[in-house]
Amino acid sequence: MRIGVMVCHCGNNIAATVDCEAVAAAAREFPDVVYATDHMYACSDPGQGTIEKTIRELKLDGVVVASCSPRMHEVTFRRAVERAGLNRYMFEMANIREHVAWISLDRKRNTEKAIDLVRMAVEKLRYDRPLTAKSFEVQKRVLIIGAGVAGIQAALDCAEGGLDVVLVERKQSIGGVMSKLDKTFPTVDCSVCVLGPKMVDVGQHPRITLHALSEVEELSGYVGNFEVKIRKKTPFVDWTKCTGCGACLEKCPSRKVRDGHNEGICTTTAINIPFPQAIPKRAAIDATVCLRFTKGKCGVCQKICPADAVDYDLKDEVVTEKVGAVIAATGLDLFDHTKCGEYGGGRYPDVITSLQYERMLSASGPTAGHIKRPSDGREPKTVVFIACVGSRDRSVDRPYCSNFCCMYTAKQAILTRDHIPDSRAYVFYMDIRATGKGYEEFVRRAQEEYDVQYVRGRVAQIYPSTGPDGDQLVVRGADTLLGAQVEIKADLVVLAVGAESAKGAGALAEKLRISYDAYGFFLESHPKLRPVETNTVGVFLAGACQAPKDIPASVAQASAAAGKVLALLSKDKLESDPQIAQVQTIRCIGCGKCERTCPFGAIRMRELRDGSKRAEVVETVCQGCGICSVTCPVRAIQLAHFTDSQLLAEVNALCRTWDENTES
Amino acid sequence: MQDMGREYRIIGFLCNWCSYGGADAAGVARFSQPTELRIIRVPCSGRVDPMFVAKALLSGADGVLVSGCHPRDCHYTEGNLYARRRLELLRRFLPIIGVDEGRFEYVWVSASEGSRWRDMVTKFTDKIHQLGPMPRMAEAARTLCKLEGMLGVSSAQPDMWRADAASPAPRHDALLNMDDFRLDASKLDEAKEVMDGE
Amino acid sequence: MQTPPRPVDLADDRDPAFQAEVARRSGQALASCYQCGNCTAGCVFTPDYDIPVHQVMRLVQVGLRKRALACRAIWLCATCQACTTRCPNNIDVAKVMDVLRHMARLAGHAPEPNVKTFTDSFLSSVAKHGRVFEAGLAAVFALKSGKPLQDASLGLPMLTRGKLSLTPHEPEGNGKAEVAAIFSRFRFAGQGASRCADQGVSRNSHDDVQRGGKPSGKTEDKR
Amino acid sequence: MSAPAATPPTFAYYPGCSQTGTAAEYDRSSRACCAALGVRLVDVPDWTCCGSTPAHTVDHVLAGALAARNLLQAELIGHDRVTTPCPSCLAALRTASHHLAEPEAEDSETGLRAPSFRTEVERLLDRPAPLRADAVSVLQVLVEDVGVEAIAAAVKAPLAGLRVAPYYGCIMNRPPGLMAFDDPENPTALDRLLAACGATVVDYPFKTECCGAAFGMPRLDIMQRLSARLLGMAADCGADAIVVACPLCQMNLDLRRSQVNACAGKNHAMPVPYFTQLLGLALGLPEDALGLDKLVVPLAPALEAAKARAAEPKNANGGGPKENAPCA
Ligand SMILES: Cc1cc2nc3c(=O)[nH]c(=O)nc-3n(C[C@H](O)[C@H](O)[C@H](O)COP(=O)(O)OP(=O)(O)OC[C@H]3O[C@@H](n4cnc5c(N)ncnc54)[C@H](O)[C@@H]3O)c2cc1C
Ligand SMILES: Cc1cc2nc3c(=O)[nH]c(=O)nc-3n(C[C@H](O)[C@H](O)[C@H](O)COP(=O)(O)OP(=O)(O)OC[C@H]3O[C@@H](n4cnc5c(N)ncnc54)[C@H](O)[C@@H]3O)c2cc1C
Ligand code: SF4
Ligand code: SF4
Ligand code: SF4
Ligand code: SF4
Ligand code: SF4
Ligand code: SF4
Ligand code: SF4
Ligand code: SF4
Repeated sequence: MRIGVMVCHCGNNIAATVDCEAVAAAAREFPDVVYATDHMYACSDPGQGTIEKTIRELKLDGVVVASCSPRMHEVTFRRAVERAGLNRYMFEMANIREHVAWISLDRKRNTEKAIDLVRMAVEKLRYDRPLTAKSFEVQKRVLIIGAGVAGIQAALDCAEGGLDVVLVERKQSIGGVMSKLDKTFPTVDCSVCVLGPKMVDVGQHPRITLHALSEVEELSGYVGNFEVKIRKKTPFVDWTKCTGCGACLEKCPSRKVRDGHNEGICTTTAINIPFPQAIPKRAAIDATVCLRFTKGKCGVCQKICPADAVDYDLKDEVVTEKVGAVIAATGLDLFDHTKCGEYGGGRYPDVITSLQYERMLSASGPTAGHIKRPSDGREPKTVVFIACVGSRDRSVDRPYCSNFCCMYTAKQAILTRDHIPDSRAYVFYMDIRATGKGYEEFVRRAQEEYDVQYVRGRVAQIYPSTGPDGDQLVVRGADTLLGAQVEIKADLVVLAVGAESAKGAGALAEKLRISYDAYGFFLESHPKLRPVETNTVGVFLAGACQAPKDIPASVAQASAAAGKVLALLSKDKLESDPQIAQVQTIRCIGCGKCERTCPFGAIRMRELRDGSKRAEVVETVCQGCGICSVTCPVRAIQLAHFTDSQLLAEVNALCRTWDENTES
Repeated sequence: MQDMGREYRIIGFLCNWCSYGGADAAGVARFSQPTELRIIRVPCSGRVDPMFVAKALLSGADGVLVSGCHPRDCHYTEGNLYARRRLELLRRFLPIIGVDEGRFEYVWVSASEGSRWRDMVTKFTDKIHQLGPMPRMAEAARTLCKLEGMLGVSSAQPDMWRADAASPAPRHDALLNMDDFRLDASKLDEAKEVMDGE
Repeated sequence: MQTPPRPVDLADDRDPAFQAEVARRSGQALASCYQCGNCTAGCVFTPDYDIPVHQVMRLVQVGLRKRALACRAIWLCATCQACTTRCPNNIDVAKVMDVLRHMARLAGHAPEPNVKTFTDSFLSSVAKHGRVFEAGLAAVFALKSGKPLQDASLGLPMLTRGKLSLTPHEPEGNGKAEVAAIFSRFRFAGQGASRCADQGVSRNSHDDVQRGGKPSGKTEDKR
Repeated sequence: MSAPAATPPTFAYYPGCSQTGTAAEYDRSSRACCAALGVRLVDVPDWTCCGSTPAHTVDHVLAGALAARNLLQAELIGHDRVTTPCPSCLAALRTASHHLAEPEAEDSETGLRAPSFRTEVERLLDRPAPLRADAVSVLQVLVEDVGVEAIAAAVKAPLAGLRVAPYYGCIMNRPPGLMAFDDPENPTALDRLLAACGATVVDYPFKTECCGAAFGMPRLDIMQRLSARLLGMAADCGADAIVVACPLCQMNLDLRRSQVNACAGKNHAMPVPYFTQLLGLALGLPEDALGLDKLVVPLAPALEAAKARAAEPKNANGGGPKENAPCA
């Protein structure tokens, strides 16, 4: 075998703490290595060119590149190797950047370690063999989970691109947070005016199947051929009959139900259509508060419904759909401010959340766009906004910045001054994060044109004032620029509560087999280069489910994800990864252990003519985990590219040198 | 922090999806770490054969660390649970072949947990430093031969696919076949306890 | 002679060892303070401070030792724990204030002499009697602070309600001697001990205590 | 009436220095209430000063040793749980016990193991430091070990009509990591206990604001300013009395009332009883067991006014903290 080795400097990234020339020199001594060199940037054009040229000129059978993480550039180099006529699996990488150069400054030890890693890669490569991918049919349909603005945008883009879309939304209507907003920064245009038409498009698009009030129960399969089970929760109303006329809402006697769409600032009925622009505009009964379900009496809605749509016996339904790709767009939830005892912990009615304030500002909201104090309905003259509530706060385990609250606070302060011209608006902030296009200008307008008072400091405490203005709240904070403690008597306090991942995001991620961070936000495949992909091929991300983002960023990512899905499913067939399990039939004793162990059901038992059995791998189903290899008592099933021999070769490569070192 | 004297010989088997990414993240964040650990990338911690670990320890490694995805966060759904079951049994088995069980550790690190990886490596390396070098056992070579015989491969033997794999070498002596332990109900309960503990 | 005013030189005026020392003594991650001002906002003593708490934290971060140790604020902090309870970075701010006070003593600062006198009088009362002898403490403090009449009006109501005991309630057993021994070991501890810097404080601060605590028995009884 | 439990809850009792003098009534009423509610108190033998605030402002090891000696005294008579009425003693004892449990730390600079807090404390004590003993407040014992329901059941003379502002003081619940009792921002233990006694509890926003603590002597001006705020807020809330759980708060708000009033230019005449005194009254204990005569601002007028108010049919809602009602 003829092996070539290239050691990358990565500019100074590696070369600063690893002697790359020495590594290359050492590699020349390894068995089968006929050529070794170092290069400033292996992944650059000249770098790749050198690799290709060397393969051709020296007739190499395999190549090792010692550089960054294979998670970064493995694909790049495999392509280069392939261009030079080698099989792309005759290539190994040694990670001497992330795992060596960047974690220690000890040049001597780093160099030794790099040499070891290259030795391991060479030894493994000596057992590599060419692999070829098989191709398989794909489902030209996409599953989109969550129908906020991101899910809606992705659904429309995919549908326009010619894909069938299965859109799953757990609430009764699509729209997400954006459907609750009044105006949006930085343009201050009406949120529903922008979103509404898109929602209607979703409702009417022939390629989009909408499952509202539904959740994904199970996802199986693999890229190109997923199968998803969707639980459709029963609305106790036959949606094929309901016309959304609203007659039932008028008459329902259970009227004290917390209105989720209005963030609890008003009440609604047990049978309900969340808002006039809802899609689908259908009624649903909340059985936990409906008198018929809780007390066994009533039944008014059934009597009143002109379409005869109410059916108390309707049950949940589980439907199965086949799709080729998945986009997760489950968005965000908000920090629960009742955890903040210093801000009243929910005890003061006039301390509200930013989203409650949006509902109040909204002309279609419960106060018809009039700002009123929840305690007494009075119009507030002094409104205090507090930024970073439940964000950038380690004491509540929310160390991250929620990204858009600075901006919506500026927006809400402006709108406050618009709605009540003789009002005063104060914003307590730590830093203003206004990095989008036109954002900084927007915040400056709030300060300069709208005379919003920005106070740099956190608020330590809110308490009710007593005495003559006894119905106000005293906000006690700091103005760190003044170096002083400050107090303001406020009529209304609005908390810019931080963003959290959607409830149940972690559980969903587990179903989708994607990773999520400590806060439940889904993990992208690479933070810079693969921001919409996940590590599970065929599953993509859009919107605030990946990290808190505002509408423009959510929509951009949604369109990007749609583009990725369209590209993926534009082919009629996909190539499967050939790094899968293979059975060496002659060794197999037909015990069936691998079949029972494989988590994907990728192994079948095949009967031979003599009646004995042998295992067989279904290539398109096998995911390449290698669990079966370890299970097999005779090691008859091996994972290509990660065979026992290859992994042991790596172990041996290390142990042998150690032996030499200690014995010398 | 580091004993500047000798370098210890530590092997890490890391799952490609989680821990390998976590180790990358630790590098990207420039978290300084002990240098001894050499990482072998595997697709899933479920791919780690207890045999690899035993082999590494008997061939001169001072410690072996296996790191996979958090429970329920496995890229392959449940590979890490298989791994846990097998490796937990391996841990109990190690003293039988004369290896201090402290030389082997199994941990969870996700791709976003660079600092957790740093802590894990540092802690494990410290532990190995405390245990000192792996004693060279007279028995080791013999045990090793036996193990290799059972596996049907040895470092000297070429790839089983290419070689004359005509002679199936069933491992009658299933000393290391951890799955067979599952037949033993008492052990199974023990293993379950271990799993539920997390 | 006064040096002419000039900007803070962030390289030369900075004492990085100061931040490290405060961090070590307090066990707090001082670099994580992002100057939100929550501590200042919640501290009821802020109006009395010459430097608000968050700026004290900043002085430590920057390493401006003299300014941090010479300020009055660290003597006026009552350890009410409001700041510690609310710091979004989980910094035990009250402990940092405590540690700065220890270091200020060591450096010989006492910009609030009465506070120091009170503390010293209190501890010498404990050292002497095993428990605080309130009447004696009041008397000693009144004398040393130079405000002998400040609390004179409280004497009568206390006496009539039996709240003022003119003799110390000393522990019944060996306690008094043990406490005295704790104080004397505190004073002489340090030789060969490893936390030498702390021992330095200990020795010095104890000297303060001792100095404050040598009233004649007469003064103590006369109030 | 709560029948004494089979084995009555028993605690080592650490009175604290103030309770032998300026706060003698707190000591007396605490003992009386505990006895009445079946809590057995065994005095920590030969107890000495816990060090209080002055000790920790000088040195943490000194403070630790002074407190640890008392925990040790309790442990030596076989008690791990020490109870004390005074929050300042509580903080000192809990801090010591907390730090004594810490392992040796490594010095990040030198890499050497620094002696643990325990080692250093033991050097000052010249004895082994206590191993387990920890402290809880009498308030916590009454609310958690006896329980509010049991207290309510034992009440014989409800304080109907008495409007009280519960004032916890700054360190009864803070810092939460150390005190591990109740909510640090809006504690309710005292509220619940007083409601069980039949009093009307007002929503008092300054439950945990500092009163000026020990600054009465060295910086009278600061103490005056802060205590005046507390009195003013209680008056604005319509309280008849501020109920306290700390001898220092009581001294500032009651004994030093003339000084505070003089500074504020007010004439607040609101009594400031210890919660154990009110609890004792509700339990029907004799006044002299509670030391009511030791209060500078007398309690009787407030009690009388409350009685009159309770007699009016309208105001019979004697109980439970008010919810959500901004005080007016
Ligand atoms: C008070 C406030 C004001 C704001 N103002 C502005 C502004 O002015 N301008 C701006 O650009 N941005 C603003 N934002 C940010 C904006 O709301 C978000 O950027 C945007 O809503 C993110 O869209 P999304 O689709 O990713 O998530 P979401 O809007 O949260 O939508 C997610 C959807 O997924 C559904 N879902 C969740 N989990 C599941 C599941 N498991 N199964 C099925 N469905 C699920 C949810 O029900 C929801 O419908 C504001 C945010 C707040 C809180
Ligand atoms: C000092 C600095 C540090 C940074 N650090 C980071 C960092 O650490 N992390 C990070 O995420 N981002 C960082 N950035 C930002 C990052 O550089 C940009 O986000 C990124 O480069 C944008 O990529 P682009 O392709 O959009 O634009 P560019 O990189 O600007 O590429 C545009 C290309 O178009 C070519 N071009 C322009 N006009 C024409 C024309 N008329 N016809 C043909 N070609 C044309 C240009 O020559 C150029 O090659 C940093 C930026 C700066 C300035
Ligand atoms: S359920 Fe009936 S009454 Fe209600 S909205 Fe639908 S059609 Fe109208
Ligand atoms: S049956 Fe339920 S939903 Fe229908 S009207 Fe009655 S209470 Fe409302
Ligand atoms: S966006 Fe602004 S308000 Fe929101 S968390 Fe970040 S800094 Fe705080
Ligand atoms: S312009 Fe750059 S440096 Fe300034 S605030 Fe914006 S992102 Fe930060
Ligand atoms: S590698 Fe084996 S266990 Fe894993 S999916 Fe393929 S056949 Fe199944
Ligand atoms: S486990 Fe091995 S021997 Fe058994 S059926 Fe599978 S491949 Fe054959
Ligand atoms: S509260 Fe904490 S983070 Fe904020 S300024 Fe004070 S010490 Fe710094
Ligand atoms: S502990 Fe000191 S600094 Fe902190 S709030 Fe209380 S008095 Fe202020």
